[in-house]
Amino acid sequence: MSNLRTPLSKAKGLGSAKTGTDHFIVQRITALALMPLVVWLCMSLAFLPDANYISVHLWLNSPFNAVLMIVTLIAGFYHGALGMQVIFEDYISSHSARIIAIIITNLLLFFFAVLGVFSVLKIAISG
Amino acid sequence: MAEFKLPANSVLKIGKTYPAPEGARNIKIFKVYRYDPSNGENPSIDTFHVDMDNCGPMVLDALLKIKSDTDASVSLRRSCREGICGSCSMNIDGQNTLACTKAIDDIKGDVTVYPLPHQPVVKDLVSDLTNFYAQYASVEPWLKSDTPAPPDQERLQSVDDRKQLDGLYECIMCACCSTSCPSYWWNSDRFLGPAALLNAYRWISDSRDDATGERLDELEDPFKLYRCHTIMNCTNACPKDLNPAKAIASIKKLMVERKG
Amino acid sequence: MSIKDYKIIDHEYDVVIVGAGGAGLRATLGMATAGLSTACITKVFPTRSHTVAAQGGMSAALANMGEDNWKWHMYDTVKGSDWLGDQDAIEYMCREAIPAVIELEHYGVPFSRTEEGKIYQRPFGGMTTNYGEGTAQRTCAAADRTGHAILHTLYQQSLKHKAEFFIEYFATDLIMDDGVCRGVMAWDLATGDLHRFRGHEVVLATGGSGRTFFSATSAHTCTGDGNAMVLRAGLPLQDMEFVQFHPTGVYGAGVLITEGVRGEGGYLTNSEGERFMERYAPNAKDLASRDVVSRAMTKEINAGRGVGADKDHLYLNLQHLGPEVINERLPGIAESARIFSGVDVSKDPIPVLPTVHYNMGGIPTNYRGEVVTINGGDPDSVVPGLMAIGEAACVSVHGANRLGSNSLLDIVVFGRAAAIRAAEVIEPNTSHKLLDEAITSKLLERFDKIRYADGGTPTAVIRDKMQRTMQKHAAVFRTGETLQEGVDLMKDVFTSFADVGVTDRSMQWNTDLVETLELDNLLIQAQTIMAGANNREESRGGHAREDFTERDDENWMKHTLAWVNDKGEVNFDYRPVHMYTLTDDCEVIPPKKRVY
Amino acid sequence: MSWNDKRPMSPHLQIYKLPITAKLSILHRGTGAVLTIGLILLAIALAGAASGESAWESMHRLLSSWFGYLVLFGFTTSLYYHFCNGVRHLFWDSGMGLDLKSAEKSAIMVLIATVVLTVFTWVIALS
Repeated sequence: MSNLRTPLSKAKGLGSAKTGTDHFIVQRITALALMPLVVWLCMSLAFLPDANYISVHLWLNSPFNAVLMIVTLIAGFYHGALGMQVIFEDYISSHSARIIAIIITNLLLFFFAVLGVFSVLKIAISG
Repeated sequence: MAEFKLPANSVLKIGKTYPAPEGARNIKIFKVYRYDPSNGENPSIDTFHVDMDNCGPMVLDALLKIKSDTDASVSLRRSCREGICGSCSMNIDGQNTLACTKAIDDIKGDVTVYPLPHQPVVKDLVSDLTNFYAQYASVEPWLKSDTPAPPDQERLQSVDDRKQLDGLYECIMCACCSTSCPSYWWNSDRFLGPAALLNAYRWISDSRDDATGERLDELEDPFKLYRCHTIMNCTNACPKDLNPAKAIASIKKLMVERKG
Repeated sequence: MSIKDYKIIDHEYDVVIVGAGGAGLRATLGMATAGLSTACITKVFPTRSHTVAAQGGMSAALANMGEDNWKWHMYDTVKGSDWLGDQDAIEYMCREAIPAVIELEHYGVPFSRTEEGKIYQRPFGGMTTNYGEGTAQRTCAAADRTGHAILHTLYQQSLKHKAEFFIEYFATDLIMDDGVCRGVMAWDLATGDLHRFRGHEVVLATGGSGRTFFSATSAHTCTGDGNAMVLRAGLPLQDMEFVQFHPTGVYGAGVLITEGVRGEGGYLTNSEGERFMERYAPNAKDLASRDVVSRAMTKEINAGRGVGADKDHLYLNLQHLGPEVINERLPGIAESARIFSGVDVSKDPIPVLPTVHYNMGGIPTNYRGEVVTINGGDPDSVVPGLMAIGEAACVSVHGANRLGSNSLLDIVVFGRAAAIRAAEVIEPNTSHKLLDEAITSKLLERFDKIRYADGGTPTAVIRDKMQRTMQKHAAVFRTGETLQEGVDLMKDVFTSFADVGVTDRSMQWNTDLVETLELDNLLIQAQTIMAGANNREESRGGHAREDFTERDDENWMKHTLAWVNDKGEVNFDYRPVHMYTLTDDCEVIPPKKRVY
Repeated sequence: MSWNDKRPMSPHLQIYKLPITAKLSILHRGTGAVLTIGLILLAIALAGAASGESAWESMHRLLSSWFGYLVLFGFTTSLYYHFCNGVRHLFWDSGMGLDLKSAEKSAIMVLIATVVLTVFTWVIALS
């Protein structure tokens, strides 16, 4: 950044992106959704009599549990992706590095989200 | 990466130590940040032993005493000495505040005095606030009204509408809040910081101002506004007991509300 | 270092304003919007100027809270001035007060409001209705932060109109060329560069010099730099002996507690719990004008009725007002009292003491803001190229004593008047006359000499001596004996400056040098105050002599002009008080005995 | 923002005495990042369960080791902290509890709630 620019022009910078509120809102909506889901997940896992193969499958064979698990994964990964984006925006100063970090993280999280959802479906449907 | 560590030219050295005058019995130690732009050396911490029996109650009194009695070259901004001009904002005992209203007795142990955090230092406790002022200017902090003012009379404002400005208009622009905010430290080139946002909200809240939509448009930005993560350092630091965190939250709320 | 080694950066503007308090900002704003190229030089960031500390309000006969009339305001101001104020200027100020305050509201000042939504107005000392009959509610207030509200709004308007500021530039001297002011020298603290600003008008809005005294409500920066520049330019200051003591400075700290406290119903008591002001001013009581209250307080203390261990101060009570009034109308002083005297104002009284507050005197000007001097028998001869406004100026609207809330009015009205005048007399973008380099060299020599001063006495020591001498010898009550002693002592202090030592030789933010330059400025003004007080053998307004207890209109209804030479010697001359009005809308208010 | 100023940068993190609100904010961010990793592990675990008994068993063995328990315990604590502090954030976003005293009080409440919920969950899980 050239030092010969006026302080005001530096402060105005790129102007307003007229965005950010959707990010803010979706992060809150996913947070709201996760509140009951987290309680459900923790209690389900805590009450699971034994974490063996059968009991896990039995648990996820229930459509109710499977759907909640899928919703948890979607809301959780979405919430996590939004959160990670904020962290990168905060700490990575280089614009290109920041964008790359965000894209890679998003793709990675998307992959794992789909992996998780598909796995639940497979367990739930195949029995 | 954001710079969590100080750049090489900013790393602190140990400076000089100035003993108390002979016979002083009630001594308090002040560790003061020193930087002299004329010698090209790194900043250092000087240690001053101050005779408290002979000193006013506030940190500013001690700093001015040091300047009068021990080292006249110590540089700091100061003016009203009653907490209204906002000149002597600095980091005292690890928190941003005004030296003129910070009582020495409230500080346990040695008193550390640094310039406002994460700013370019001009000399000693004087930091460069150009960017801070420009950010204030960038929110266009003046009355914008499409309603013509009555020619011979004030614009009317109800007592309740005027109350909306309490806790906002009193800002003294000392920069304690903005320079206490980690988010501002890492992104001060793009995040407007609590002071500028509080002042933006001061005009959004003014019943005489017609530019709320325009102001919100200008603020809606992942960096300008949404770098605020409600860390609350701003509210903790404000020497006038204002609440910038709350003002920013109110702006965010308006942003959401106007979505539908 | 030779003075040739100083690099000088040149600037040319239509107008150059020195100071960015209320007056400087209002002038800057007015001149910038009038199409003049305008530079505002200020040694502190605009919102740090001492206007920010004004609390109670700004007077204007709006009649928002009961009947009022600007002529009553004029009467009060003339009476408050103890008939030393120029009545043409007072008429101008009181009449223009109304549009001026409306204009401020339109700019966005967050005034407190009445139930009808109008600007809230509170009673203030000396402000009456019907020529002294009732109490006027005339002081427009934004809680008890009116100065802050006005100063910040004016700065915001300056930003809106893209005025050009040179912030943290310390103005050192006027550039005078054969009796004409051509510009001003300034030192950029951030870079250490020297700048030469040239303007068709230089407007001094540099405030008062409260820091000549040991205990003042004034900021550390109130060093009257413009006044000193004028004296060094061979021009006189006017009525400097009139120094206002504010009745209610916090005991010890000297921090201001607004007169608005008494306007809202607060009152003073002595060690016997007595509301003693009832004895001194049976009608106005605690809302008598400031000089009257300060004298009464001093008498109470001298009579042994002071409070505290040393019986050396008094109490200001506002416990009875209740938390609601305090929170809504006086939140700032509740905070100040808590911080500086550890008092919860809803439970206990505030310890207070009369404290140096305001210079009625200053650079003599006419009501347009143009600096005047005596020239060949003409007492109103305008100094070309030079204007002064605000506390730096002596218009004279305050005469021998300023009424509370007339200073915020003064700065706005005359800041605006100066802008109007400048727009009349300056053709934008006209070229500047060539300057003789010798003029600049001489100014640089002085700067360089002080920068490298290597005497044995630190700046702080001389300053302390000056402040203590002034405090002791130019107090609320003065006598010929102590004043003469004061004059002699101040001469010694002045001379001791030859032995001043500056330890920091650098140019960037060298506050040691700034304070030494400021001390030089204070010292020369202090001479005019002490010698002026010694010279004026009468009691009038803020100048109370124990050896001349009465006002002497026959011999002393005139403005003192004081010149100081480089040895610190003071010479006097006089200007007549303007006993005429500006228009036929009102009549001259003839002198009479001043009782409240 | 990289420091291309010739003047020194005044110290910040090195000297600032962070108030409790700031410390909890850092913790919120830290636990958020940890939980994103936790989500990835959850997706992997689900994929393991969907892949067949042997895959699940080897994963189960890992999770039942002392190290596995430690990791799970860490995730639970993080989850409950992030959950409780998230609720605090949602209150703030709705305009409540933003004065300093309330924010400090709620900070303590969040810490207590985190401990209680974590202990409660593990008591159930281990009983």
